[in-house]
Amino acid sequence: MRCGVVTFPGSNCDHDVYHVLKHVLGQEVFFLWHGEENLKSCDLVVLPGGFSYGDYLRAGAMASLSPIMASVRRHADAGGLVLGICNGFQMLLESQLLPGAMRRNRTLRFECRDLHLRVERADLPFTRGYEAGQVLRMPVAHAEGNYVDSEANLDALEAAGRVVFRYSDPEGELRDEHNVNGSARAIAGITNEGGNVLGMMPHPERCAEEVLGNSDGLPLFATAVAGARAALETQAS
Amino acid sequence: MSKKKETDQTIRARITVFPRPEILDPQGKAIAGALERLGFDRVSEVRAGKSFDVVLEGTTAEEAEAQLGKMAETLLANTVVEDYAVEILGTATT
Amino acid sequence: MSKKKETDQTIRARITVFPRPEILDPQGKAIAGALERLGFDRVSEVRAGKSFDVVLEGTTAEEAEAQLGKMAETLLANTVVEDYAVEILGTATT
Amino acid sequence: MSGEIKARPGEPQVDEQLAIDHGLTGEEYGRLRDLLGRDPSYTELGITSALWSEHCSYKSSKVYLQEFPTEGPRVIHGPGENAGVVDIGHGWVAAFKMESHNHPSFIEPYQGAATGVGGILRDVFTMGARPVACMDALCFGDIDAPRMRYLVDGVVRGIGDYGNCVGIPTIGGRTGFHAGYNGNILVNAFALGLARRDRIFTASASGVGNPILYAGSATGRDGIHGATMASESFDADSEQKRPTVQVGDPFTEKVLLEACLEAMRTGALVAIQDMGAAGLTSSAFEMAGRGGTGFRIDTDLVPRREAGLGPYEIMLSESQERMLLVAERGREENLAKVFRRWGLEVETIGEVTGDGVGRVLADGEEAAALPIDPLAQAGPLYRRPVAVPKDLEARQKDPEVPEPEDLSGTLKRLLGTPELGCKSWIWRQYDHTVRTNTMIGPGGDAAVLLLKGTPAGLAMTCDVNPVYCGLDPYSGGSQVVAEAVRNLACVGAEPLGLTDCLNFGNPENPEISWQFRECVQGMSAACRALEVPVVSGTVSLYNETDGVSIPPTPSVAMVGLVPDVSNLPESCFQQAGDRIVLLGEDASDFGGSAYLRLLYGVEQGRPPTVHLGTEERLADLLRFLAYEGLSTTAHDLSEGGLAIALAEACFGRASGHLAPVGARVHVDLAPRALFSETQGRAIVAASPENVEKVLEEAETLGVPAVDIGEVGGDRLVIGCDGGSIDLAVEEIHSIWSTALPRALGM
Ligand SMILES: Nc1ncnc2c1ncn2[C@@H]1O[C@H](COP(=O)(O)OP(=O)(O)O)[C@@H](O)[C@H]1O
Ligand SMILES: [Mg+2]
Repeated sequence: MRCGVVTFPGSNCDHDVYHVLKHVLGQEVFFLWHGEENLKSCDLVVLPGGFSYGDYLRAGAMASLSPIMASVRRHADAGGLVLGICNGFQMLLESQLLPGAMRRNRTLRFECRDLHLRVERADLPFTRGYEAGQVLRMPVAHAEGNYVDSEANLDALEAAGRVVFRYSDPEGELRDEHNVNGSARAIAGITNEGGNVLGMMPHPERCAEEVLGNSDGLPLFATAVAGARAALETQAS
Repeated sequence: MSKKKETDQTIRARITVFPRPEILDPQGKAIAGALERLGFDRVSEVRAGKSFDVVLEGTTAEEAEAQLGKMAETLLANTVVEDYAVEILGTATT
Repeated sequence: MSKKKETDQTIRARITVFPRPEILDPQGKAIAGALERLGFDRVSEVRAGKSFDVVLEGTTAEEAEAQLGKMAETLLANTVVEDYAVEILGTATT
Repeated sequence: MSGEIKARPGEPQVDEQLAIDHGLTGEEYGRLRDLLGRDPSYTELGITSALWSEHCSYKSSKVYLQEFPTEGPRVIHGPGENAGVVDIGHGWVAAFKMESHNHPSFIEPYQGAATGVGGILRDVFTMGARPVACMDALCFGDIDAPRMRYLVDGVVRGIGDYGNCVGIPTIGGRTGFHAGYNGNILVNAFALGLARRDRIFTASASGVGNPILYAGSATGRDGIHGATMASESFDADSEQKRPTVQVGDPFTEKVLLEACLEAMRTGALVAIQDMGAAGLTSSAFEMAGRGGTGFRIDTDLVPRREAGLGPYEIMLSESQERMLLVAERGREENLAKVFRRWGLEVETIGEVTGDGVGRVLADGEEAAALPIDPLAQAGPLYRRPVAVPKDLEARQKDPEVPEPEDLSGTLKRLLGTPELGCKSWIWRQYDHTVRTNTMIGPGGDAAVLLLKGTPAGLAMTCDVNPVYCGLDPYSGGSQVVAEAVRNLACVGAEPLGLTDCLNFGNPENPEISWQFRECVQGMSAACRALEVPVVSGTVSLYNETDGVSIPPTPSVAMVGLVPDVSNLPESCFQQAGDRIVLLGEDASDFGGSAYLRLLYGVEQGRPPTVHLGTEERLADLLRFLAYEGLSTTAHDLSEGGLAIALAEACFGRASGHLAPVGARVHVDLAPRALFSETQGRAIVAASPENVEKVLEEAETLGVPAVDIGEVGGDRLVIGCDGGSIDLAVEEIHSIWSTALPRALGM
């Protein structure tokens, strides 16, 4: 199926995602250019990690105003799959495709390490390959992953079951010291009402090959690919 | 777009952006702690924000105010968690 | 150190920190570019700085000014590349 | 060549005094005048002082650097290009180099370190190689010295923020603390890039009439005279002399990197070089020098950040993120398009000429006209007087080596020092997993990058022991090369080449020149014996504050090839039940040891002798065990000796998923010998089935080997003659992993 990876000035995980989709999963993958509106009729659009425009203002802020984001929004509204990883998640927040915002990590430092994630929703196009409550190990690498929103909005988010991943200990318990960046309610990833837009800080593309010692991230892409095909078929019929 | 001059005024303005009071401010908290450790024992709170000094050319104070507000709304502030204020620092006619 | 109250005044102040004029300001440069792309065609320059709102308690405006200057020198500003300004926003007696 | 050049309004009178203020000697100024047959212009003086500075001309070090072996079957470009290039097989080459940014980092640690990373990345992608890895060698003073915590924090943030933003993983490095750096820290940055063998670019300006393009950030006053400054000592008024601090713009670097690599694919690019030290001056003169051509550059066409910059400032500015390109005549637009698409400024500022003269124009008039090759030829070259340090004999006297009263306590104290503690506080601030090639990140003996699409991997390590080098620069120089080879061998890597950054004090002091000569000779001997060519490097002299020089610090970054990554040994124990084998024999070496320095404050004696034959046999064995998949763990013995190595091996892998595990061993050694630093040793672990084979192989290769115990449990137990260590792994692991942040108070 057709997958698109958007390259913004300063994206630096675009090639990593491309590699997983193309060489590990054998999909048709295209790079999409921030300055154009053309999604090359991709079924899955990935906003990759990196430092778009250096993240010189707020992470993802300038990129969220790129021409391509209008198309991404239309794609999302039409039920198309959108995956925002790290900087891509920050863009989804800045463009308000997802609620809330990111502040600097409570350590006020860039944090690059493996963290554990508890899967809260295993029924989404991106997470069907996991079990609810399953614990994954995934690398994080960011300085602004401290998710915030008003208590009311957070409650609404929880009530709607839109929290997809939480930072946990290896057993799946929510313990503060495992919530390195200090995210509200240990939130590591959330989705939209439709469940077709996923934003997450950890990097599934960095743990999608056994040769790197960890493939916990692979099912996410594998099912997204399958899911997108399904969506495509329902649209066709 | 071209810089067609309507007026010959140059306007200097400052946009200040702060996290909303109800939003936690890890940076401000850390700074308050550091100041306390340095012996600044009168400090009871610190909030960390951003300032942007903007120079506009060929415009009027009124037009500028409007423009600066839009800049803050669309780019400089994330109104989900931040408040902003616009202040004209000076007007010069060249 | 303990917060022994000398006065019952609460002072709100703002410390603003900007890169020195001759120092490259990549942030300001990037923001100016973004504003231009958004059609704000009157913008000729942007400098990006930081603001810190500090609340001091049990002190006087004079003492506060001095303290705030020290805070900027020792922690909030990197005087090798940045200038700072201190401004008292308000004084309240509780 | 043109005659007298008119002085421009406002320019100072050019005379010998002004030349001396520029860091030239009176004699050097005389050479320049003889060469030109006239007085130089202000701009010419500025340019020449930069080109003839120690930093650009290597005038004090060249005579010794010639001793390095620089050739090898895999070497494609040795020293002289922007980075060394070696063939790594499968149609790929690796380009790598290390650079120093010591002085700027001491003045402004964040920007100094950040721009150091930026510079080394440009050196690599200038060659057409996409950077895929960084390392950093850092030498700080006593943590309690003035400004030191601030310097550590700033340097680490600077390196992290820059490399992270550009998206290059920082997968290794080396960090030391020593009072000798209190007034002059060292920041050495390494970068490695990959390119297809047939896609390497060099920086030789050819083709008379070809246009010269300028791409990247606009020029400001940043770092004017950085090169001359890097060639002077620090003193009270360097603060005053300080040029505008260079500020790094990693975002611009990232788009510049992408634009340059894309531009190279257009086929319209003839040559390209970044504007590093001495900015436009060195890039223009070096490119024309290599091409045997000349150039004409009109400074009025150079993009500027501020008004009032004359040709002098424009030629000497060290503003960052700028590249100089030579395009194929008529095709410059193809190149310009690429840079504009990436949102970068690009201008044609001149052209390649055939007269061998570097001409700089301003306001339509010549501001400089210097004969490029003759100027390089006339450049000074010194064989500085050398002298054995007066206090050397005293410092080399055999030290008292007390037996530890409390063995377990001794190990705990050592593990709790910032010197021997875990460095994860640093490398967790560096993105070391981006680009998804990192098989072994920071924390082991050598980092390993997967070469996607091949079975092979690239290993790299960063080493230096300034204490050894201070006590005996020759054997210290050999030791650093030997340790790097050992670190590579632990992961089964064959060395491909090394790059170095030779950080020393003031070469005009004969004792420093002696250190330099000895160090280089020791390194060369080891490089020859262990067959490691030196493919690039930097010399940083005048690392001196108020007359006090730093310890001799020849930082080395070595790169090796792992033919097959399918069974990489780890530097930590993996499998309970594995047998632990000690390779090599102790000779009770305590000269310059961590044991004496960190516990007793004694820095005395002869550092461990390096037996190159022993090192070679050990490396061969370690590689063989790795290839054959016989060893699950391989970790060499370095600072702190056997006890520290065993403890480290119990701590799992912080940058991965391997959990801590205990071990129980016994050695027939005196208690203090657990901390001896005899070289040529390592520990390996192997499954019970394989341990016999391991011992046999060691026997055949002539490496002493003893089965000293087994992996397992949750305690580290080390028995020796007349004492034992018995500690909970959890306890010492937490002491070790919190040592650095605790010392920093962070
Ligand atoms: N400044 C740094 N940046 C990145 N990694 C570092 C740094 N300092 C130390 N490390 C890592 O910490 C580990 C221990 O360093 P070191 O004790 O020098 O290893 P060795 O003794 O094997 O040379 C190594 O894996 C090294 O890469
Ligand atoms: Mg080692």
